Amino acid sequence: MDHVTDKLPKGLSGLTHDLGSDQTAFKKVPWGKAMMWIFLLSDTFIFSCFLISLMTARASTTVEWPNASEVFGLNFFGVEVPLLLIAIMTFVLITSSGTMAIAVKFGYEKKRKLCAWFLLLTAIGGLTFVGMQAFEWTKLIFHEGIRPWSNPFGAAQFGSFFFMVTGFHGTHVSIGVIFLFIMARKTWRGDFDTARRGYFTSMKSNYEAIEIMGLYWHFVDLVWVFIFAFFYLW
Amino acid sequence: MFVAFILFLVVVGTLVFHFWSPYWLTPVASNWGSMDQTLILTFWVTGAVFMAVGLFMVYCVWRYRYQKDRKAEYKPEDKKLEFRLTLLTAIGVVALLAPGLIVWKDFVTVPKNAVEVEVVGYQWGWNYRLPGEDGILGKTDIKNISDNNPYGLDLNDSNSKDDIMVQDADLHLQIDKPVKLLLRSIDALHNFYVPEFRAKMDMVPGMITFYWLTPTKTGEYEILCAELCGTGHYAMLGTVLVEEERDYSNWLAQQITFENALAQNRTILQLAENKK
Amino acid sequence: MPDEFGYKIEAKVDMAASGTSVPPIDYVPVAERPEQELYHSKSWWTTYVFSQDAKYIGIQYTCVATAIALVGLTLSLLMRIQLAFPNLSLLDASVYYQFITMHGMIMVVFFLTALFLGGFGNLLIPLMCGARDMVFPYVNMLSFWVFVLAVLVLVASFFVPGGPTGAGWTLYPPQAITAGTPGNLWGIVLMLVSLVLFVVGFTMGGLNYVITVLQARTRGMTLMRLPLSIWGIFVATILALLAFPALLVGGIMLLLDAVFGTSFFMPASVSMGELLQTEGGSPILFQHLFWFFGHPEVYIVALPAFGIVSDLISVHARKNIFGYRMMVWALVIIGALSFIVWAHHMYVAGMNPWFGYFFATTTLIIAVPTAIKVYNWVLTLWRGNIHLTVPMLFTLGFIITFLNGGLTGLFLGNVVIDVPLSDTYFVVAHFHMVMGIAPVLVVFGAVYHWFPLVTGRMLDQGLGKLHFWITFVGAYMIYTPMYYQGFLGVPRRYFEMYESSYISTVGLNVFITLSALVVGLAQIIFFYNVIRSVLKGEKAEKNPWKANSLEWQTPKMPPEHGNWGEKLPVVYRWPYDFSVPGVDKEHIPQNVSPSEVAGAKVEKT
Amino acid sequence: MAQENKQEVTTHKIGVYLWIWGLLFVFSFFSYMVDYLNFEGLLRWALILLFMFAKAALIMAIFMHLFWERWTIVNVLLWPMSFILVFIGIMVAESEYTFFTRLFYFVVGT
Repeated sequence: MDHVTDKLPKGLSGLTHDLGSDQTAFKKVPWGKAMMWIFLLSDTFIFSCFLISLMTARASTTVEWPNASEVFGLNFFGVEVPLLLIAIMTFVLITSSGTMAIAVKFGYEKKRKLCAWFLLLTAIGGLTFVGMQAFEWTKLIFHEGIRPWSNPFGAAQFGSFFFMVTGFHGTHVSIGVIFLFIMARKTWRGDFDTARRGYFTSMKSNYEAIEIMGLYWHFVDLVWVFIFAFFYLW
Repeated sequence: MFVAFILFLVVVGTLVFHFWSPYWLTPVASNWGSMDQTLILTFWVTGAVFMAVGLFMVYCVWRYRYQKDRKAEYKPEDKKLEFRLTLLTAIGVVALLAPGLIVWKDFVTVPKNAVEVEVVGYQWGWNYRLPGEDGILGKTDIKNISDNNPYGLDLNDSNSKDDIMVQDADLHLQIDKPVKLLLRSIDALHNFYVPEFRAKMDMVPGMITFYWLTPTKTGEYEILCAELCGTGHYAMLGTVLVEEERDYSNWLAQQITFENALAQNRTILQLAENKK
Repeated sequence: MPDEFGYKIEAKVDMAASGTSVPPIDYVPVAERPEQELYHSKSWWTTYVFSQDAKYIGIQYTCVATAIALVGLTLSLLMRIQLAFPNLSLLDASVYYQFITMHGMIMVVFFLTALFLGGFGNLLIPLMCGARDMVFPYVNMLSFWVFVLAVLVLVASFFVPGGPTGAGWTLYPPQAITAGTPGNLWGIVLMLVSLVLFVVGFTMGGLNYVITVLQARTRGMTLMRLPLSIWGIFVATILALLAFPALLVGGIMLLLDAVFGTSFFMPASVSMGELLQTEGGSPILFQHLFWFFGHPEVYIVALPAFGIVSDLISVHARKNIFGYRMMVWALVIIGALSFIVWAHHMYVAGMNPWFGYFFATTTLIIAVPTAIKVYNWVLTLWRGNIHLTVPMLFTLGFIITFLNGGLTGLFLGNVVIDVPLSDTYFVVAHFHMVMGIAPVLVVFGAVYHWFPLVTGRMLDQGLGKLHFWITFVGAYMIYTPMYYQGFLGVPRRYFEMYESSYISTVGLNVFITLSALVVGLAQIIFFYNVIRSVLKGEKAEKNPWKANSLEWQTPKMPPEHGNWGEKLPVVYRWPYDFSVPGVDKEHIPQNVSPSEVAGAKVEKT
Repeated sequence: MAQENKQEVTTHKIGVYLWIWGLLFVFSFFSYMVDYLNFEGLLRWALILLFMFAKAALIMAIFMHLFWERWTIVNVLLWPMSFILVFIGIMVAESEYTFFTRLFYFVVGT
């Protein structure tokens, strides 16, 4: 069967060939991965709508918009450093994305234990991120007096969008962390090597699951890139 | 046979209903007769397409109804025919769109000599405000609204002093004088709609929308709210009276300005003092 | 190289070359992936309730959607009675607005979307693509149950204090969540929660439909050999996956406004004489989000109907669909354009006036591919051999209705004509014609067509014809007069029918209501027919309509779990080989190899 | 079966990931510095968007393996983004319109 997929034309002629062919439109892409990609496409529209709403609210309000880099500043040994916590959170999330990419690589190479370790690392990175976000929320709510419906710094929508957008992203991260732990356990137990059947779906486990997990996790990182630019840096 | 006949009746019946029934556009009472012309152009073009395609279908149903020994034609596509139909449709669409866009340009371009009139929508009724002698409407803020200041006028804005308040569902307009209606809502969405004027626009709380028109016929016209605004939506009615200049001036002379209203009402002055 | 089924295989990679001409020998493409592992249920619960078989899920979706549609239908009849006979005082204003809202939302989202994509999608996609099941049966099952939950939450809003929301199905803030609207406390919250659940449930199903079409077709089944039904459902599903996010986001933000008092859509405003604590939000933003979902939603309902009609018309006219390629491209182009026309619902919403030019232009451009579809349906009848079966009657009814509703769309898309007509009964008539009656006629046609496939029995044709004539002519008589009410300027969403000072529409109004009652009651014929036929209908022969598409070619009818028995079918041709010259058989199913019909002078495979 | 022929395509030297990882750090640091050094106006926006898209492109191309995927999936994923672009463009114009009517009638006055 190898010769079929190897000789596929590449580039633009590959595009027309794939769409004109039978059976699959995405050659060599397993079902689960295709599904995750399409889901992420849909999810992209969700986050885009959130960010477009943020842009509209911000550009159409006549009340002053709070300066994010001051609001999210952190007092670090007596020095006010703007956006420090956010910067650290960004680094943590990128790090976890890196470990995830490596976990996927080991998954393909069927290095069971290495893969599990890196998945665990990724999960811990995600957990750290969520923890820092929780810290940030409590700080804003209890020390800065920011509420979803109002805040002392300016436009009420600032707080509304902050809690909604980071909350929605944080939910994505949390769900990801839960699945990362599950994946790490499954990998460690060797489910993917023995094709053990899933508890709910009763379908055979497969290392593809790790790559699908990876896609989701990188997407969460990707969204953060945009939130970082549009919410914190604007 | 039966099927084709009934379908034929349905298609032709649509046309018959149009001519037979008395229901049609109300006589236009503003400068937006051009909207009617565009509408009627579209009506006849689309009507012709409806008749043509409908009758063609009926013909096919009758002519090619099932016969045991007939074999249908095998013809997957006909590039030339498809191209022609596409082109024809495209031309038709352009012919409908172009006049529409030209009229739309008129609609969004307010003439310089238009008088501003503010319409305030609330749940569920209408108020109006005229700019007074200076021709400028004072600025407003929802937060200023109180029993004494139902419009939420800014007491510190000198333009608002001579604004004429019409706290009544009736609006008087002078014939042949272009007006720019500034639409403001204090609670929900509303829509200031007078069927005979043709034009309409939503009133959105938190911003001001507008449209303009020139009344061309004297008379009384009903104002309707055309955007669902709550339980009383259907009862949010009013009247526009289009009058000759003399009648209009008489009416205008009876209205009170914001300053007069202030003088009559001490409490509101007190409020203004406190605010300073 | 023999494959796992022992087919004769010619390993030939470049398919493009063989696409246009008939290869001399039966060419079977190489299988690209292993057989789908089937889920087998073990208990009664997992067989009939939590079923993972797409066919069952499709039937479950259809039943739930139909049940909720009956609620929607009843609401509409009650509203019509109130409008025509106000003296009866059947409803009061707030109840009327609640009914309007629930009727709209139920019919658009919970009935038509769920029925076409969840119902027909599940039933037809695996069968027509030649798959054994959807690609993720478990997720598919979850999708249905989340949908059920969404429906239950929606229905629950009838029983909470204050009743369901009366904000209109568009749910425009601020009034959706302020005191002047019925159901502004519990009703709107339940409505939004229900919508969010629907989106979540739908996404699970939608991913299944898309991936099954893209990645799980059988051998030989290229995209350009798919029946147009599948194309319609497929494009609609993609639209849904990209459009529902906007609804989800708008819904979440409105929910936060309602529950937490945030000001996303709430400007400083007054409610019942009290100044609200909100400030700076933009109601128009919600409208943009809503219609960024709402316009594609129209096509989510319409495109599957387009597709199914194309198949019905071809099968029952015994003629290939005219201009298949054009039909496919038209579906795709309509789908793509539907994302950049949304603000034509907002011409008089107070948005930036310059948008009128952009959105009027894009909107009228959609008319071109849509018109082509209509031409092609009618041209399919030309020189056909038309069996006036019940599905065909519904198809003909659809064409008239859609033509009528589609052409009146040109009025509303053209920005200046929309100014006098928007928010009048013209709009009501237009959208009911184009996305109410037209798709429902297709639903009926499809039910009459595929009923034997599901139950193995035929529906009664006589009752079907009676049902068709009352429904079609009656519906036409409901909505055609409404256009004229719209011309007069009668506004929609009025609890009391506004009377023009020039011409009274009272008579017309009573006429409309009487037609509506007749049409509403006529549906009893349909349900009687269905129930009677399920129990003791005439047994259907295999492939009773002599169709070509794969769903009729299963070894057993109704198809069993796994659909295809031992071997998956191999597809050699498009599904429209009717009356092929040089062949005695009137129709050639998709899985008939070229060598079996050697004499065929086929122009297209 | 599916794994075997994928192995050669999607398995890469670990160095690739470490490189990208490093680059993401650097870009993040740069975009942070844009804020820290208080760049304003067009320059700020140009830089923020530049780094944002650079990071997004790296994550999608390398971490999410799009660089090694076939064109079909890349096109299917990226073309729908044009709807988002239209939406953004329209909403920019819309919010400016709203802003100016508010400014004009409620804040500054005519």
